[in-house]
Amino acid sequence: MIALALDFAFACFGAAMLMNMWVVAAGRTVEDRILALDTMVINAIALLILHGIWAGTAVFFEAAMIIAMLGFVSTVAYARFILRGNIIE
Amino acid sequence: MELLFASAVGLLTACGIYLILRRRSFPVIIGLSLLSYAVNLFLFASGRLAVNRPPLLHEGAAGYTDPIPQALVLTAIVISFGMTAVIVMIALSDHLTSRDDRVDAPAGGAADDGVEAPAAQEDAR
Amino acid sequence: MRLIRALFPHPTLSLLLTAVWVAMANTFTINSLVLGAMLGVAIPIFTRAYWPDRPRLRSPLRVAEYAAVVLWDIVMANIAVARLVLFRRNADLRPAWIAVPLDLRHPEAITALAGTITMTPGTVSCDVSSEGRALLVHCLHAPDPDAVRDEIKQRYERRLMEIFE
Amino acid sequence: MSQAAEILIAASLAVGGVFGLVGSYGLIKLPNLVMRLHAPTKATTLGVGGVLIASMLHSWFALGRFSVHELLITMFLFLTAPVTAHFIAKAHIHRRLSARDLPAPQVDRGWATLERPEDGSPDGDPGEKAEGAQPGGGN
Amino acid sequence: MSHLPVLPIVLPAALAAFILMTMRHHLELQRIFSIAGSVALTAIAALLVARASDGQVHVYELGDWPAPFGIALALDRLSAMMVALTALLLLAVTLYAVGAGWDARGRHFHALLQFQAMGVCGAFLTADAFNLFVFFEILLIASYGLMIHAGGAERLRAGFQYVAYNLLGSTLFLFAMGALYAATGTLNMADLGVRIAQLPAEHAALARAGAALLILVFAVKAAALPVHFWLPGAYAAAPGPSAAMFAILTKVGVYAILRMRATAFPESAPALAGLSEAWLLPAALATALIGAAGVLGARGMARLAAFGTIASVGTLLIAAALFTPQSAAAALYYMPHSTLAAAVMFLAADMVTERRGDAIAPGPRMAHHALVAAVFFLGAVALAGLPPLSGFLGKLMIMDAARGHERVAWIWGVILVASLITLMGLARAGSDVFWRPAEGEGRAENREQDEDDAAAGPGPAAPAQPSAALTFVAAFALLAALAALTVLAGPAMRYADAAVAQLFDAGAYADAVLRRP
Amino acid sequence: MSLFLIAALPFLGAVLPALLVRASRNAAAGTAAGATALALIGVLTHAPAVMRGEVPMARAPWVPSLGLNANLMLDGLGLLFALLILGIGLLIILYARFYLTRRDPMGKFYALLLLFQGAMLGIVLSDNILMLLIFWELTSLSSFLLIGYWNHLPEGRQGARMALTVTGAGGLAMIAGALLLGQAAGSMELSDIIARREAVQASELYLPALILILAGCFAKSAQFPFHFWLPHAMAAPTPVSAYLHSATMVKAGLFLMARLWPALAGTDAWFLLAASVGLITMVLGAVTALFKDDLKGLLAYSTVSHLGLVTFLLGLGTPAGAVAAVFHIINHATFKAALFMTAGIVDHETGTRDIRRLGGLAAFMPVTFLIGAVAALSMAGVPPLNGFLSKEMMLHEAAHTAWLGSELALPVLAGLAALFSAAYSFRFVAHVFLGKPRLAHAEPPHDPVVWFWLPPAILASLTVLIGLFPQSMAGELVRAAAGAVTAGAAPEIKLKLWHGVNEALMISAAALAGGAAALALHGPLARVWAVVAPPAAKRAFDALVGAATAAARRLTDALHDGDFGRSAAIFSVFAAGLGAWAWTAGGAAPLGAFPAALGPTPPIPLIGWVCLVTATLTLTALHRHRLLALVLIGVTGLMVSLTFSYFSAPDLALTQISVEVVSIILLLLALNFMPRETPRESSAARRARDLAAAAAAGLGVGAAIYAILVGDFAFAPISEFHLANSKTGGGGENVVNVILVDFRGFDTFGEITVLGIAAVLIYALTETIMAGPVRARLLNRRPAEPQAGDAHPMMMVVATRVLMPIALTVAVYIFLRGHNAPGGGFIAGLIVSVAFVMQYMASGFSWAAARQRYPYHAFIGLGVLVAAATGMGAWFNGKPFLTSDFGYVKLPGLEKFELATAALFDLGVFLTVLGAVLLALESLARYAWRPNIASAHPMDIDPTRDEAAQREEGR
Ligand code: NA
Ligand code: NA
Repeated sequence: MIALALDFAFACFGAAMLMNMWVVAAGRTVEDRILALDTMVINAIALLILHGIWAGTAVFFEAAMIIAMLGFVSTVAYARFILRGNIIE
Repeated sequence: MELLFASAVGLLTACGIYLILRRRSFPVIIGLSLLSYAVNLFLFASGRLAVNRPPLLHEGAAGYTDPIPQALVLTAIVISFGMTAVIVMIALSDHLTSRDDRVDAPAGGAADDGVEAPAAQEDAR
Repeated sequence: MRLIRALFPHPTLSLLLTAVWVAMANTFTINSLVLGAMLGVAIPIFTRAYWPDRPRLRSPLRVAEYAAVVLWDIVMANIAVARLVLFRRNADLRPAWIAVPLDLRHPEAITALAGTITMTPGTVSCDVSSEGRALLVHCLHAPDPDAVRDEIKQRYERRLMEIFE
Repeated sequence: MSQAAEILIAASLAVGGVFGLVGSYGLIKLPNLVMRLHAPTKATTLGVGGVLIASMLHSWFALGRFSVHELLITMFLFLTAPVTAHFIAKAHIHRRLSARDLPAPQVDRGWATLERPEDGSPDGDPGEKAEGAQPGGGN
Repeated sequence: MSHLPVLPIVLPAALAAFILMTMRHHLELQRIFSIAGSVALTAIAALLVARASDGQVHVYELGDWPAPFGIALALDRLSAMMVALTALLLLAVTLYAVGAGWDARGRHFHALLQFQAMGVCGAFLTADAFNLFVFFEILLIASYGLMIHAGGAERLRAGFQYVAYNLLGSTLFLFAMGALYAATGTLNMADLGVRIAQLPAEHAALARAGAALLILVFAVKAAALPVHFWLPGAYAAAPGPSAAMFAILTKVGVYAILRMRATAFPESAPALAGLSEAWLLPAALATALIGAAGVLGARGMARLAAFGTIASVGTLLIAAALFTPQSAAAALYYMPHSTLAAAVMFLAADMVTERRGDAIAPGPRMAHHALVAAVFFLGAVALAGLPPLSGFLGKLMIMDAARGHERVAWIWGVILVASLITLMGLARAGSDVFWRPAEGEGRAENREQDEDDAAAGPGPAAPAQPSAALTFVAAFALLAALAALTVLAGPAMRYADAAVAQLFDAGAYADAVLRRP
Repeated sequence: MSLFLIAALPFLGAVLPALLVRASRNAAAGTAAGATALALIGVLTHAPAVMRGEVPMARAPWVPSLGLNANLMLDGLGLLFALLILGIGLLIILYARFYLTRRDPMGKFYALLLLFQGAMLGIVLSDNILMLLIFWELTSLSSFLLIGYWNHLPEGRQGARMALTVTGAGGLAMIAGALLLGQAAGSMELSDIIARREAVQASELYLPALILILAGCFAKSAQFPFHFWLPHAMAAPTPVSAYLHSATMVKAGLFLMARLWPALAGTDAWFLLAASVGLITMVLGAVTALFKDDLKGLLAYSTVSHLGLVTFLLGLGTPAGAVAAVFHIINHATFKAALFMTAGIVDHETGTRDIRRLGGLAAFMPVTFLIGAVAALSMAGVPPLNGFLSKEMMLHEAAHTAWLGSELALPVLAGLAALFSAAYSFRFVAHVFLGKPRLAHAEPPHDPVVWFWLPPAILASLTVLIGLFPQSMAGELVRAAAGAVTAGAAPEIKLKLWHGVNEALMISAAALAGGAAALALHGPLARVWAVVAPPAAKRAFDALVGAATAAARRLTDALHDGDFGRSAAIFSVFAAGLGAWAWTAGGAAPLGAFPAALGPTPPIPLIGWVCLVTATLTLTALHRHRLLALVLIGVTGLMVSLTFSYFSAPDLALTQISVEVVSIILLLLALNFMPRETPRESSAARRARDLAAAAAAGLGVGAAIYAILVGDFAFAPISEFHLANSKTGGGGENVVNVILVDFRGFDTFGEITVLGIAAVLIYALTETIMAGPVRARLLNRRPAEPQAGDAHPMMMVVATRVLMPIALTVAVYIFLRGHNAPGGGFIAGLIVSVAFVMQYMASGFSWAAARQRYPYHAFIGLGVLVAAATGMGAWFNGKPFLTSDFGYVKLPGLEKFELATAALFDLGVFLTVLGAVLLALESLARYAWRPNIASAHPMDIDPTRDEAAQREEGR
């Protein structure tokens, strides 16, 4: 049952990833693409954790945590760039 | 899977090279970044790929993937990060100094003042 | 007293960091607790300059209550919004901008409110006003925007006022 | 592992998957950026949340390993997601909206993003502290 | 336990770090420490040469891990000689930079110079192929800093190209490294050699491609055709002393070719037979010719020196391509010559540029700068490979070594024709720069014009010259080294022969590095 | 006196005048003369022995492996030349002291002259052909400087370059020839080569060696078709011409022909080449000389002609010819040097060398006239002067030799040359000294001081003495020299004035008469000559050099035109091609069966692949939109990091993510100052080219990695050792980290150095840029696009206040755990850096940096030093650099801790990374810095602050 649910979750987040990719590649505005990238990062975290469950290991935790902690910095940087040009004025 | 990996690395290389051949510093830098992804993956794969075999020693492990390429890639990533920072700064400084971000040097590259001449021309004076 | 303040510029933060450390170590051992506590003391001292004014948390109990409310709302709102996204045609959605005037004054408090608004699906806090006395919130589907504003003020801001001010 | 634990884990996974998918689907489906901005919140909250809970439960019940560090990821997401949404919204407002598109804040003269500073910071008093704080001076 | 082999790496690194940490704002202190460090490095190098002269390969296992698992340094005659050359050049360049005031035109010149020395010495000493990559990167990134030192539009543009091109080179290095590791599962050069020699046929293709590409990377560093394009612009735009220091960088490439071909890619291995020479020799010949043509066609002094460097590297590469014991010995003799001669030429170019601008065109006459003229003339003699300086002997040796090669006519022809073209170019430049008066020289408005140019242009005018004497000391020290190389050609050649015998004895190298009984 | 000392004396003498640049003219001349005289005495001490047939030697090995040795010998030929070089040198030194004016730097002149003298002496004393080559080239170099002595004159510069080019080219041919000859003879020693005639001439290398050596000799001795440089070398000061271009340098080619005569002469090839070229040169030079109006031009062509004569004699390959050649070398040296000096005196006194403007000088300058007349008549071959004797010998040989199958050709042509020789010699006397004076002088010219005319007078008297008493004056010397040239085959000769009436005498008489007639008809003949004269070789040479220079410039400029794209494309294609060639050249390149190692592809990697490929392709297609490119590269980076994760490389994934963030920050910071769009500026053809190059590289890399993945290691990889020893030897479970900080810690040491250098470089660059004009431009810069309000939003500031301490905690964790779990100093450093970046983004750089207590430089320096010191710590244990140690510590109340020196090393890594990233960012931030962006507050909008302000106001 867990295996099935795992496959289901993989499928969901995988499909989500593809949808994100679609928006990143063909989004109408840069803000859309940034948003999609940010979502993609979140989906990636989910995939990493799922992979950890599947493999029965915690070695992916650090990667997921770092993505969660640092991923937003680049998103903010993109947005700040649009807002101000200079991102660390 | 091998084909997927190989085609991705090949594509990264090709796109990297294509961007490097553009005439402005910014795409060149982006191209170099793509190229460094490609080479990192290449070097990484030189130890062959394995799923769920991280080289973290623990009891009952089914096996470990080759840790050497990982260490090499880590070194390579760090170095290429330093290099990227440097080339970004040089490109920026160049842009600020010469007010354009072209990659190509002005024709000749050398001081073009005073085309002088071989003996024959001098003689003509 | 001054010594204590110098050692614990942000006591709550110190606790948080200790907890983070223990969670990260993922084992509740003496070692991790001691080390976590050491960091909980050291790091706030090290970063004190970047967090100059100390917000006071009035009541830890209220914090827990607030967290529970928010978590519940998140679950509920998630379901509601998922239904909106999945089953309602875009044309039937009634998005709205609302301005939420603030009684909160502390940046930490305002941020907590804005964060709460965003994390509960259906509303996103998009901007603050020029003097920081109002939040600009976007609602995905708000046939009655004023009700949303009032609920925000009632449900979240009021609780935060109690925690922070 | 008990049947209940298995069901719990599977359910968490399923819930996580569904909300993750809905979040990204919304990103495609919804008609404009501010509306799309609502979608990913689901992925960050219940989507990832479900997976993290599943992971914790799986550690406890399937692997017999105490694990709470997944909570940290949730904490980070809760800390950062509002900020990113805020910034993306601000970028959108800056790029594509004007004061007419938005309700007036009433208590203040306008929205911060739309305040067009003459030059740089709206924060008045230039110069005076500036010299002392020039970066690189001390290095 | 003697730690001598690691000192040429650790000393400059620690010194540079120390300079960064404690004397960022004290140029005088930096100068003192930098010069002292260079002197110390020279002394260490002398000890290394003495140590290496016993004919043993001295292995230093870093971290006390045996090769090939850990990284080992290997000191033999060849590496000792190259370190000594580096130290000598570093000392002269440091003195020149101080004398000419170049170190005051930007920040951190001395730290970068020391880092450069660290990278170069490391490249010469390491016995590990990936560690070689790391040292390549160190020497490269230091050279980026030295190249763009003092800024200016032309320099920065050239700098960008230099960095970008070398990043391509570094990338190729990693590709090649990956292929080699994938084929052999090792990184140590000696171990690579041992394994490649036993490589089963089905793995040969990968090893061949890796080996060929790695040699290509070294050819890039050496500036061989058609991957030399990075050099002229970069070296010409670099500050004089930086360019002079860079004279050793191309030699790192040649060194690596020699070392790798002898140690890691033995021609005796069936997989690699005839692999390198097939393309390296034509490339070397073309390099010599294009370098010579560049000298003849150069419009500026710095570019002249840059193409002169290419020409001499081409000649050197011919010897490296032939790769017989005799040709390798000739290469080892020609190597210091080529380095020092190119360095002198860059210093001469800088001296001229500081006084009358870079252009090889009528300008203020240099007739009264007899010392500058002497530096240029002697440098030109060296670079063109004319007697009495060592270049002539080196070329003779290389030609002598090419006897019996099936393409001897090509080799001799190219060496001689390239010499002639170089000679013509240098004579033209020398007579135009030092002899030929400007049109209407002496007219007042002309002089004003010059002053305006000087004020507007980058570089020359700005700082006062602290000590012209020091610049001449540096230049003449290099020339004296060239003279010594000539007079002591006999002992030098004996050393080179011994070094080559050691280099070609891959078995002994592997025995020492891999601790084989 | 040792031959070494003799050879060294001129060089020592060259140093002294060079050092005496500022000393008096007499001092310079005196030292030069002293050195020369000393050397001359040295040579003379050996003369008796040499005359006896002994060959004094001095030998010293130099580069034995090359066959190059500093071996000197003094045989008859060497003695003859040494005497000429030093004897005439002495006269020239005296002459030049009065010839040069006060404006000419005397010290430099004598230094160069002695340098040349030394080189020349070296040639004639060498017993080693490579040694000879060295001196040979040295004469070219020193003569370049001497000809260009008056370098303010264009003629001087051009003449010098032409001479250098021609003789230099000849010298290079000589190098090849000498090497071949040495190979054929099996020795580089001249004495050996001479002794191995049969071996040399039998060798297949003989002909190429002969051609190359003769080419060198002809170029040096101004033989047709290389003769044209000599007249242009007349731009040199006259003492130089008199020395180099009559007595010494131009004779070097003849010397070498004579030197190698025993080994090379006597074959048809030798005869055909040398005799023919000599003959042609002799005639051509003589004819041309007659029509030169420049006094030195006339002498130059006459020299060409006489050199041709000697070449012709040597080319005959007969002992008698060799004797005549040797004798004529002596005679020519005496009369020609005298003539040059005379011409110099005339020039010096009248201010012109144009024969058309001269005339009747005999009346004003009787001594000069006498000297000139005697020397010129000797040159004309008028008895009883010495020129007559050797010319007779030449004519005699010509009359008895067939050439190109004709018995008559040689006597006729030789006679013709003699005729013109007589004609121009007569002209030298008649048109300069006789006839009416043509120059209107304010002050009539007069004979110079005695020291000035003494040198030519001595030489002129020698022509008389040798002519009258040939055997006693020169007989022994000629015998000895000829004996050396012919290797003892010279006939027993007796030089005498009168040989009776023979063909030679008849031809000679006819030539003299014809010469007188030709002079009488000079005017009409000159008009004819103007029409039929062969084109000036100089023009062809100039055109050639000019074309070569232009071509070289065009080629190199076109190739090195700063087009980065092209050079990079060439690199890519060449690398791909080389790799493919190397791959296939070995024949077998099996790819193996289709793989199953990794099994069938699960969907998740496929999705990752789709994302990676889509992002990369989209990025490439849309790269002009730069911000978008950065967003897309973020996706690519994320996918790469997920790839690392998937394939069991958690450390790589962590590193990749952290580096990605910092890189994007860096690029965004830079993009702020750059155009937001890349213009469309590549032609379709260029894009196609670039696509092709890209495809080549991509295919190559893809194929290689595919081959790698489907194959396996041929040998067990070294990493088995690392896996086995990581825990026991390195004390860590994370093998990658143990490799980084222990097994291969030296790589890491280098890697952090790179990072440190990068930051230092960036800092230095920024300092430089900000010290220049860019600073003002930046300060006046307006934002590229309108800026939004609220530069430091409250939410970000507050989030950072919480996140930064947590991030530091995480960094500590990652750092400490790195040895056993994914992480380590590098990633920790990056996390802390990003934490600071967060802070900078939140509250602005100025605000944050003002709270930063430690200079980043110190971090970098400290990091490298800590790493180095950790490495050196092992020295005190008697272990190599970077040897690690670890142990477990138990503190009361706590579980055991592991302490490893590797952690200290990792701390160095951490510090360097942190310092480097922050220094780089700080430097970038300096570009953006303007006085008004510094903020006093962490956030722009803060209601509490406003309320506090209002309270303040209200009070
Ligand atoms: Na929300
Ligand atoms: Na330069």
